[in-house]
Amino acid sequence: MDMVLAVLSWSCLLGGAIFLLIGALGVLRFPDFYTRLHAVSVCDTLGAGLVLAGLMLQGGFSLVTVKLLLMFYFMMFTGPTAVHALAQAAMQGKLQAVVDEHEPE
Amino acid sequence: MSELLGHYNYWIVIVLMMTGFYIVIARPNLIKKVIGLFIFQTSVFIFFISIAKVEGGTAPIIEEGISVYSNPLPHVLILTAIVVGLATTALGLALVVRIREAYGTINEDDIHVQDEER
Amino acid sequence: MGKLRHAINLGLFLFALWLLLSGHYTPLLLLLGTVSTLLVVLLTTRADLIDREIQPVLIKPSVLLYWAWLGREIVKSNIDVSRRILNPTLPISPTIFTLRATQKTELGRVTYANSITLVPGTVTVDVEEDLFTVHALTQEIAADLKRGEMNRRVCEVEKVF
Amino acid sequence: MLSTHLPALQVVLPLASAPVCLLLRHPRHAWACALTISWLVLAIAVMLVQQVAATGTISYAIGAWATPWGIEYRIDMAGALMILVVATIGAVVLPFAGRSIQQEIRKKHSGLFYTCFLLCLAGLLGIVVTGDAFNLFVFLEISSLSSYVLISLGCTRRALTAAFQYLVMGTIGATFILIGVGLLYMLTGTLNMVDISQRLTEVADTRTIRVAFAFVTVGVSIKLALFPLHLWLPNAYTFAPSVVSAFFAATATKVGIYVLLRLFFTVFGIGFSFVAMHVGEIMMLLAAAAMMVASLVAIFQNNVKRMLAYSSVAQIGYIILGISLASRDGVAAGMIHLFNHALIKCALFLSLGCIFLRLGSVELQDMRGLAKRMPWTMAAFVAGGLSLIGLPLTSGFISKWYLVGAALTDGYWPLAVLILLSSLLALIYIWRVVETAYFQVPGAGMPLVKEAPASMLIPAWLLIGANFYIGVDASLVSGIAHQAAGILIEQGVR
Amino acid sequence: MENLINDVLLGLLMITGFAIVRMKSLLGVTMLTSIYSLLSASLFVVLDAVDVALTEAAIGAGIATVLMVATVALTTDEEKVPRHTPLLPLLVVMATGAALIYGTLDMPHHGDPLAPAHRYVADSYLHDSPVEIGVPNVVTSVLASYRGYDTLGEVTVIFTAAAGVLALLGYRTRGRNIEAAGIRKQVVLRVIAKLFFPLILLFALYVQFHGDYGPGGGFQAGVIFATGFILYALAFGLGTAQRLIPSQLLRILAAAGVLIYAAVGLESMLLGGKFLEYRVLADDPIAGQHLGILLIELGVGITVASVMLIIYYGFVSRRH
Amino acid sequence: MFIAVSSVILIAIAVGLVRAIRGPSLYDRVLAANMIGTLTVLMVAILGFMTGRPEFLDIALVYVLISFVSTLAVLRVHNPGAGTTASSVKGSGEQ
Amino acid sequence: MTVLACIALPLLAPVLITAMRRWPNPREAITLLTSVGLLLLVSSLHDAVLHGSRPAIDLLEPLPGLKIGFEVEPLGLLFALLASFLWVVTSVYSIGYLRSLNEWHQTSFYCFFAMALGSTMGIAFAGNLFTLFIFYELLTLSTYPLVTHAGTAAATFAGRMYLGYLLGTSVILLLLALIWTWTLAGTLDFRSGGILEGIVTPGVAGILLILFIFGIGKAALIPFHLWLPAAMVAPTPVSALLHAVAVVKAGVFTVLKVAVYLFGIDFLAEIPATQWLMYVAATTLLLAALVALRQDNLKLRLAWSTISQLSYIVLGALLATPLGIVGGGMHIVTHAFAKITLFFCAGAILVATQKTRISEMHGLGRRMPITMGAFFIASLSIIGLPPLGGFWSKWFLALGTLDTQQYLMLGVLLAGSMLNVAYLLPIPMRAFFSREPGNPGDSGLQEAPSACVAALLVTTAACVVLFFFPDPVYRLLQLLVQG
Repeated sequence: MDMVLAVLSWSCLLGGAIFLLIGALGVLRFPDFYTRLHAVSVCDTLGAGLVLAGLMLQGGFSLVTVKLLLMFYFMMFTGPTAVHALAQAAMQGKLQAVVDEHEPE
Repeated sequence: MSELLGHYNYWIVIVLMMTGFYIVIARPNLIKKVIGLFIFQTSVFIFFISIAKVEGGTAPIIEEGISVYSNPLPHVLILTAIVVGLATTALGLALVVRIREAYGTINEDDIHVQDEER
Repeated sequence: MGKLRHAINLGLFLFALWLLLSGHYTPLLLLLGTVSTLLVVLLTTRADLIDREIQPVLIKPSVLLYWAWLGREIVKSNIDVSRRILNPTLPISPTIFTLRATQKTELGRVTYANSITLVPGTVTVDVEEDLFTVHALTQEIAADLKRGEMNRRVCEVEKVF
Repeated sequence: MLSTHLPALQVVLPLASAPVCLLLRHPRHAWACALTISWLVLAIAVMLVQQVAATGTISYAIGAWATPWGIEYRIDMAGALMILVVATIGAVVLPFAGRSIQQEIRKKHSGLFYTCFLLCLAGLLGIVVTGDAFNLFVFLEISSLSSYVLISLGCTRRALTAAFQYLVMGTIGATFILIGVGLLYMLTGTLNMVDISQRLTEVADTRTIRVAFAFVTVGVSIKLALFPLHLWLPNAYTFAPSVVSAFFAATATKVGIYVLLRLFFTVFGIGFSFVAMHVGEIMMLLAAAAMMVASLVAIFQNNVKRMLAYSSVAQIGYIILGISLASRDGVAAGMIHLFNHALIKCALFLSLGCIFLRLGSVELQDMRGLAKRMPWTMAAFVAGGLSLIGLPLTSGFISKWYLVGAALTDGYWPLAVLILLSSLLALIYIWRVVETAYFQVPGAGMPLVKEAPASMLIPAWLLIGANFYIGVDASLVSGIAHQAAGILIEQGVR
Repeated sequence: MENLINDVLLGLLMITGFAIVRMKSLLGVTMLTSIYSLLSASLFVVLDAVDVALTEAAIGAGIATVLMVATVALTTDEEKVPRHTPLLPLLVVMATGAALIYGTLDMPHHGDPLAPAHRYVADSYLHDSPVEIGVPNVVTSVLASYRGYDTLGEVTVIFTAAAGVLALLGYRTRGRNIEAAGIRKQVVLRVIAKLFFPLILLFALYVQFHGDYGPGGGFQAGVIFATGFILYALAFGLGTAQRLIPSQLLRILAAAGVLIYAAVGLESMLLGGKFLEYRVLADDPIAGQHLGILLIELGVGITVASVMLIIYYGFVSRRH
Repeated sequence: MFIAVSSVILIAIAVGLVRAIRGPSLYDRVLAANMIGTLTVLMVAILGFMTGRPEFLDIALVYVLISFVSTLAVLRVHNPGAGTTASSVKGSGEQ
Repeated sequence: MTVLACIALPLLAPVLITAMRRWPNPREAITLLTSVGLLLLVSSLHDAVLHGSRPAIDLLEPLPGLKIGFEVEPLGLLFALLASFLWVVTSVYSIGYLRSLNEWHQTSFYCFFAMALGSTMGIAFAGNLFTLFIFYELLTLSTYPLVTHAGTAAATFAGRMYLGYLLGTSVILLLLALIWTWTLAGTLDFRSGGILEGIVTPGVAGILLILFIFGIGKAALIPFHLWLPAAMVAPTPVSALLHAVAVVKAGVFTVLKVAVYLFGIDFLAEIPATQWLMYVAATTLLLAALVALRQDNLKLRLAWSTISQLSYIVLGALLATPLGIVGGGMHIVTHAFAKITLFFCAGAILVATQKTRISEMHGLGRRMPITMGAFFIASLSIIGLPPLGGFWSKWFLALGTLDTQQYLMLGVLLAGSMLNVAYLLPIPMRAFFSREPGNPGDSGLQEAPSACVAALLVTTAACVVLFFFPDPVYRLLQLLVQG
């Protein structure tokens, strides 16, 4: 059982880390600000979530897990709010978006 | 060689400090100066905290089963110093705001020019 | 009258949170916890923030259900976006469009807006009454969102608020 | 019972009353509060001096923690002299402030002014009495931050840039000190100055300690405006409110010098500072340069406040010169001049404050024929000026006497000549003012001004009186200074 | 292996530092500064300085960044190219750096447990603090008790800063809520703020009162507490926030914190101890220490929170 | 294992840093800073576990709150009261 | 107590004078009364001193061992007597002078004049070098307003020069020497036989001596002499009393005191630097006389003459022999009377005819016979011809040179006297024997106000009397050199 937990936790952590990295790469690679926001979302959601989940599995059932859960909860609220605020501010700051002209087929 | 291994850490911190110091003395922009001070001070804090580190130690919060702790004293000092740094930064920035209102610029050279004219 | 109940609810919730955070259950800290809770409730009241929306609703089953659904969506689109990040040959076609939200409460709308943002590939750029401006990474994702499933689910959840 | 707590009260009293001052809305009340406190502080200082004279060095463990673990307050004779200077100037300047501030600072800021003033006072006193290297840094920052605010309250916009300049340089200085303290701590493991000095003997011959010494010295030198690092001072003094200039000129840089003394003698010891690091030679060179260059620059200033500011830089050179001799006579001479110059400069700046009150300017050309209109003010200025030049029967003469004597005793006769030459330069710049005020006719458009109010004249004349008294009977000051120097040297020799 | 993280962080810091030197956009510089601060906070965690890390994050990445942005917003964003070549500064910096590096040569190695710094005073703090003070977090016990006087100084410093900002920028009260139009659009922000406001405050109080057991204490708590109100001001407008905590109240609170601290010191004096000797505050010395630390941390927290708000409001309300 | 995860996070931070330096707009930088904030939080949490003292999660929690509020504050302080012009921008965005 | 009174009286007189500033007559009466009172006070000390007593009083002690104290010794008494006597005369003279020229700021004139005299008394009675230095500086400061009295740009400039030279030399050189002596000897008291002998090597003593001699700028040795001609912008009574008597004599007086009481005559003779300084004095003597020859402005010529004459005294001191000292001391007195007479004459000419240039003084002897007669007599006294006082001082100086085999110096003395003849005698000659080219025949009497004339008659008489009765002066000086 412990073994399973350990494996699960490690794979969560590693997966989370990889998603974090992917998100970061997205932030680097995407062409404009608005598209980069999506990459950040990757970090904020799956990346962070998996890492925290992995840690929760490490911590077992204790106050530590509660704190991690609380952290997760916070992040799920703060992340999108921050991204939204950023997007809104950028829009109001007249930052032009690169938009694909074609209508979806 | 052992010297290098034992000290390169400090050297990097010194480079950091000097980066901040350079900004302070080389840049005529007042905000940049304040930021330079901030970087300078923060790097000094890192220096202190590096001093406090004990190999294999952990945070100085006493707990059963842990015997090696890092040095708490520099931490205390730096806590105080951070606050001092913030106070300095806040004051500096407030001054910058007022200077901008009074001179219309925050460039040291322009301010000198205006002062000379008077 | 409702306010008082909400305030008490908030207080209880906060005190529970304190206990979870603290981990030290000495009389002094419990006392301090009580005092802190009361202080925070007082301040929140003074700040005029006590209303329906503030009550802790996260633990109701329908909400949890929604979270689960959202989680799945998130994972899916995460993978999609990740592929597009890693593989430059996969095209992106950014688009901005407007969306009408049908939730009745502010909290509902915010839940919807944040859910949109939370799912990678879509970001709520602006909220004006019930009109959302959304930026999507690709046209497909945009089309997916426009189908309005999320809107519907949020409306469901909203009922418990 | 209370008497045992005097060292703590000395600092805590102004520190704790500063917040109270902030809450007092009416400028009058804030002033009264600050005034009362400053007089209490003076009373405590006098009692402390008596205690030190009677029982020798006082040590007060804050929180009752034994020395290297807790923070120690430590007052020896030199410290006692310093707190006396600071407290006296604070107590003398505040009555003056009442009227001067009313004119120079907006009403809603006067509460803040007194708050910052008390904070600055507390900071300066704290620097002097503390025996802990890091605590020194904290109080240095309290005093510096409040100084920045006080300077920025000056009535022209240049006060802002002056304050900013000071802030930047002051912070660099403080950070240097912090680095130095860190290095010291690293090799000694303690922050108590006496303890450091004891533990330093084993590690003194390391590059780290040398660098620590250099950094602390440079940092403090910025604070005390030692010659090439003085650039902040002229602007700060020129554009600060009159009271602030007077207070700073008499205390802030002096406390910096005191810290330097502590470092050289108490912490590092003469053997390290002067023999191994040759700080004596370097300081001597800089001091000599300060005396000459700053005095020369002062001659060409048309703003009298600025002139006095440069003069301060020069006078700091004198004091440092005395210290750099590292002999009992030299250090004593430096300390005597420190004390005397505090009185003189404060008096001079106060009389300028009177002039500014009436004239709204301290430009030389606006002061033509002023002696007729403001005879008492100008007389105070002349008296102070003569003292600055170092004419006999003034305190300036006494300090010059000791300085030259010390320089000659140690065989540095060119220094003696330089000291005298520099006082000749002082003669020139002071005389420019005297000539303008006494021997020139006021221009056509000059306002008909009245003599300054008594509340401002009395403080200035009190200082002038003290100055003349010392000129006539310097035995007290010189006695204290020699005793203090003796202790310092003894500590330093080890 | 911690060393690896340490080194990488240092490298990142260096990159950030150089970027700050080179960058012309002041807002960009500000953001980089925030990142710098965040990175150094992480470094502090790696180096076991958790209290410091908490503070640095709250200060550097938090309030300081906001102040810098506010200043840029009030002034200008672009940095002019310096007129003269920075040869002399470069020289000074090189000399200073060289001196420091020279100084490190005789320093004990990084992390050397036998370094004198760890063997003397610090060692006895670690040994004696649980017995003498009974607080697990040695940083707190040193900060609040052994070197409690420094902390009084620290509170005073921050109080001075508040006085300075008040003097320089003043504190303009918003009569009408002129940002109302802008606020109405911030639905998301408003709702989230409503949810988070009590949480942040509670968390701040948690940090305040658990400084004995973990990282935290009055200072960090004060900053977090202020953060709650800043969030409130962001979401509901400055005017609303100012009505919630009027300026006079802030002044009183800022002063009160310092006074509480000083009063604890004076009280211990009156009870026959030295200044700030907490053990005389209660019959049991340990209980006295606890009480003293609790009270002074409270004072610190109150002052810091109100000062942060004074400073923040001072900067933000400067806009006409 | 922790070390691997934290290394990856460090790399991610480095990548974010590049974006922060490159800009080009303020918003990109804030975005990068925000992301680095998130990454730092996670790293601190992991470090807590790594050193065997997971109670340091408090720090991570504080980071979350602080970086959230400071991001918002930076945006709001930079252009306060903006929003009156939003509709026109939106129009241009929709074409 | 008398000593204190001597110093305090003139220093306090300004208070009364200022109080009376609205009423000229009482104001000047106070001046006169003060001066007479002072003379009486000083005279009262004479007998005691002559009988070997040394009334002394210590006032203050600013530093341990460093006192402000007074002691009456023969040379000081002589100087004090001289100054206080001449003050009475000058007071009378200045009343006439100022009133007839209708000068401005007369009150402050009298005030500062009295203060200057007070300082002179302080110098005369100083019990140690420190006290002397204080009053020396005080004298400079109190005479500064008198120099700049005219208020013109030229006066301001002259004032700067005055202050610069006098304070400059005293602060840099004299004070340095003072402090050095203090650090070496631990005292600055004037003691017979000196305080430096046996403490310092002749080499160091030489440096000290150089510092002292040049530091005493009031002695107007080249190159620190230019202040004296510059100071001639002052009103004539100021030039007369202060710049011919009080100030410059204070300088040479100090030189004598230093020579006698700090170095001691014997020790002085051992110092090699003495010889060199003697050459400087000799050079000054001759050069100043040559310059005086070329001056057309009467007051300026007299000023240069003063510079030259002061060097006689310095020379006398540097001869380091009792005869030289006596000669120098005598010359202080005789030159004072003669030179003040000359200045009085110059002032009288100005008051009566508005003339300041020698080239305008053709035939003046007919219009102002008394004045020009007095001028003639005083000139002879300065040259050193019997039967005038000036003879004695030159006589003793010459003896001094012979005593020390300084034959070169003897030559210098004689050459100096020749030059005196050359620059002084042509003036009365021209006044009596040549006619004004443009205005022949106008020979109506046109003397200055009687106060002026009376004053100059008194001093002229004194020149003569001194020849026949040099004894009082001589006896005091004898006391000095015998210790």
